[in-house]
Amino acid sequence: MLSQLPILPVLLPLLGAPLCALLSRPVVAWAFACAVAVLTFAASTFLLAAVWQQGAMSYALGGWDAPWGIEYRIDLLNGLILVLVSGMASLVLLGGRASIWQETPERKRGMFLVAFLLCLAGLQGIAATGDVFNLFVFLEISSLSTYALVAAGKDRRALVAAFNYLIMGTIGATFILIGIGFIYMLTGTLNMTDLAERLPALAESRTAFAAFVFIVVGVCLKLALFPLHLWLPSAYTHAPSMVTVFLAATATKVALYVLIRFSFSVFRFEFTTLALPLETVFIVLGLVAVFAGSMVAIFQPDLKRGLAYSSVAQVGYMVIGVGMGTMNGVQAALIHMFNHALMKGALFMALAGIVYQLGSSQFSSLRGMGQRMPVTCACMVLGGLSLIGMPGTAGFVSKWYLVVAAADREQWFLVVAILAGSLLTAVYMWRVVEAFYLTPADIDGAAPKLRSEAPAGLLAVTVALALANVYFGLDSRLPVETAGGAAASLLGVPVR
Amino acid sequence: MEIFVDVVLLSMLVATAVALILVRGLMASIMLTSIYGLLSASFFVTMDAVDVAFTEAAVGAGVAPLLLLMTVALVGRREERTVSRHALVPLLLVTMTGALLIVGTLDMPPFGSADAPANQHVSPRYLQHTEAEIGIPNVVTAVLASYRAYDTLGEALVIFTAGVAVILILVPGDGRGTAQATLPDPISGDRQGIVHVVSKILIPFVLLFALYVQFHGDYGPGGGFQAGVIFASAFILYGLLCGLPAVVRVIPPTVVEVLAALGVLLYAVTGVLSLLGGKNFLDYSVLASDPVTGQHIGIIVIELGVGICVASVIIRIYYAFAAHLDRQRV
Amino acid sequence: MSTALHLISDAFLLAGSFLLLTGALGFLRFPDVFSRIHACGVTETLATSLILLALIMKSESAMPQVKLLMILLFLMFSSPTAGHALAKAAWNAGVRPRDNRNERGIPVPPDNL
Amino acid sequence: MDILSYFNYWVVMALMMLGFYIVIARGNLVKKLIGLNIFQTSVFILYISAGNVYDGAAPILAEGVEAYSNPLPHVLILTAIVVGIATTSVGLALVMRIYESYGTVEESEILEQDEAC
Repeated sequence: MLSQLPILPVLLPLLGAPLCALLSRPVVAWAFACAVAVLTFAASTFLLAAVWQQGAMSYALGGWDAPWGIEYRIDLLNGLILVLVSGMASLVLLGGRASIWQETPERKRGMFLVAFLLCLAGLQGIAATGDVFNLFVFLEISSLSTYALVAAGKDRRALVAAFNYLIMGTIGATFILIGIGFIYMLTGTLNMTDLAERLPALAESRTAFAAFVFIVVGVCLKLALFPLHLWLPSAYTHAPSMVTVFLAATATKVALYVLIRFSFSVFRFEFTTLALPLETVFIVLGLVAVFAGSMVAIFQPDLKRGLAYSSVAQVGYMVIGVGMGTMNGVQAALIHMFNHALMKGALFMALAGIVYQLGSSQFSSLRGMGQRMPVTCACMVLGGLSLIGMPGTAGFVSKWYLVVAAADREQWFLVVAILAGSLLTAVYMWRVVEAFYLTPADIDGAAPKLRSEAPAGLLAVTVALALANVYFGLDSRLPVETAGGAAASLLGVPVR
Repeated sequence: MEIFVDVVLLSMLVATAVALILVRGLMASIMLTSIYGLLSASFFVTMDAVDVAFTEAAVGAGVAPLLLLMTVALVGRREERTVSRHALVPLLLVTMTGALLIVGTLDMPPFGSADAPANQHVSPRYLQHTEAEIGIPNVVTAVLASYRAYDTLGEALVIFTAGVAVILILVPGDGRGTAQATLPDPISGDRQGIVHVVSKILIPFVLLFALYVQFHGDYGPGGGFQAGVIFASAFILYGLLCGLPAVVRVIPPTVVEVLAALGVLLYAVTGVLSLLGGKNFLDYSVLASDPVTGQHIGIIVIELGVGICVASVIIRIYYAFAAHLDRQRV
Repeated sequence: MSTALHLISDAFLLAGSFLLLTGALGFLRFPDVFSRIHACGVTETLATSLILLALIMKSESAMPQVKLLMILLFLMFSSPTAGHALAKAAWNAGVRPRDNRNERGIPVPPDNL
Repeated sequence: MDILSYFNYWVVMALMMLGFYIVIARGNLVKKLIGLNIFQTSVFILYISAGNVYDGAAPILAEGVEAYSNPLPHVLILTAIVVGIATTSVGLALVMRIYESYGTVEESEILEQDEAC
């Protein structure tokens, strides 16, 4: 059974989606989707545990050995991603029913859940595969379902956001396809391990260089790295609350994984640094993203859009870590990836509760929410503290590793910049605190209802995510050690 | 001679693409897209990619223009002459990308060379071993349905996702379903017209041809996807002639949705059978005592799954588009 | 293959190509939709039939011949029908034939379609 | 290396860029999708060109044929064509809904309406 484990985290949602489409009653479909997601999470966790014990696992689909067939290759890096994505999917589905039910008309709920499972299958497939073309196929599965999920938002602007995302996303995917075509023409193979063996001999080839640039640009479009982030804020703002939670916590993370996989596993890093000053490009773009994203976030009148811009900024931190190119840097990027999923999960989940009650996420309507929804608001603040990087929260751990990695390379301006970025984050989280607790509730005179918390399921998941931010701030072994092991194997450092 | 045909086709492709940039108005653009699809299909034939040519002809010159036409029937053929504030930005982006592409070609293996790495490393094994391992002459089908069967499962899932997405986007949530049989049919001409009669004669043959393509895919160009598209086109033709309600009476949308899911499941469950048989996912050798027979059975079954899925999804997408069109016109 | 058959098929090919050329020329030069449909539709059906016939004569085994014959049969149905549908669609959309002075040569009948 | 061996590739690059230009320069949403279609189809042509072998036959095994064209790019592009039509249909569905709620499919007019409210 253990030998079949690598396929399960993808196969379960892949089978679950069409089965879910056969269920006519939305409640049944929801229960089924939850079961699928939880099983997927369980399988992913077992898989990660197995990888810890016995090292990277390979699985030949169809029984054909790589490079002739498609291979699944699970190591610590994608094991962690699988756990993260399926875990977030389970939480969103388990807790999000009330929110989904409120925002989608009854006849569409079943299809909404099917699209959600397809998105999960696509993201898991991207993470698990060891074949570059298979990666493209699953990328498209996740993208197409994401477009539909974003378009399910109530506002008509959701449609335009989804359309722009579709155009940008497809350009990105086509760029990746061009890159894959180029490396296939050079090497004759599509298997990542095989490519990694064959590409170093082509370090001087201009075609390989062009291929790498196309793949990086394509992935960065999906990652929403500044200045390719234009689709993200609108898509996150207008998508249904649960879709925003899921996308913010997973989609950009999977894109970051693809970036790391291509830069460090497929194209060895020595080769890529030879080809262009990639470090500088990544670090500069990351810094710009941090500052531009945070500055724009501060001035948004809408909290959801503000948090979306904050995601652009946080992606910047991760890319800075990748750009450092050292073991510490990549480890920091991976830790931040994990922790950011927790932070943004908690923040958007809490916001979903508020939107459920208020129907709006404008700052002007959030006044005095601290009294109305004390638990939700407390979770929001906790998530915000984690985002800033307060000691005792998960955010502190990732900022700490980033600063240490920068200090290791004696790039003191980076240390300063990372700290300054945290200050900006503090500014926009302060606006939230101000609105929640320090402004009198409701100037317009309509009597505020006392104590109207979000529905129990939503609230439970919000609290769980907020507490996870504290837990992983105090006991950070899981992300730190997994990320450390993954970074070590990516950079070929023998330590484990 | 081959080079001559090659150059002529490529020049026509360039001319079509340039015309697409110059032309204003969506109707003309759609016709040019269709021509582009047909030309590229012809180009694929000269490049020996017959399966791809078949698909591109069905999709690029058939389904895509059909969906575009239905959209334009709603939104109108007008195309504004946009005076962009940043007219230079797109030009700059395109120039940069193009320059990078040209740089990329410089170290490429020469065109048509049998020694190019792409034609050396992995693919010769497919050509040499297909006969012994899979036992069918069409190597493209063998790679598609067995060596890289998982990609094709992904492909079926992509088209299924498209169906789900279109339903989620287009079907209204307030109970105005697809099949309102009371709607006046949009293109009702005289029932005895030439188009009507000829099409009614042709539809059975179209269906027959789809079945031929479906089951002959192991030996010649064709397979589940192409067959699915052709099968769906027969229904779409019927719908265009007699109106949406008529075709919905033949096969209601809910049935189509169930069939689409079943098509994907047929494929995936074949893979699960391999798992139950103790082999890896999609290893068809467990399906029969003899591995080669097992492969053959597996390929037939999964091609059928793809065919059912593709046909149903395309019919469902057509329903969604046509129903939306009807609703907006009423 | 006998020389006579060879010659005939070559002649068919040439004639077919010539007709296609005239059809394209007519499509470009004729004044209105209907005459253009006429130019394309008529020549195309005949020209493709000729070319297909020539190819049937040239091919040596039975299977391609049968397939070509079926294509020919299909074209016999589809090509004139397409021309008819196109003309009808144009008429329904309100387009009326013009004469070569670019005036409406045919009086517009009452819309009884 | 003679120019002719790259002619094919360069033309394909030009086609890609023509499609790409339509996507990013045109304001009409339907036209954008048409451009996307052209862009993707041109990438398909690149792949298929890469798999071509001079004097090769279509990769359907037959007696007496020595050289075949490379079947793998054909398989990849079959999948990619399906992905392309899937994207187009989802995009067009979005366009229909956008027209329903905005009354236009011109990007500039949609932006105007959004800014107004």
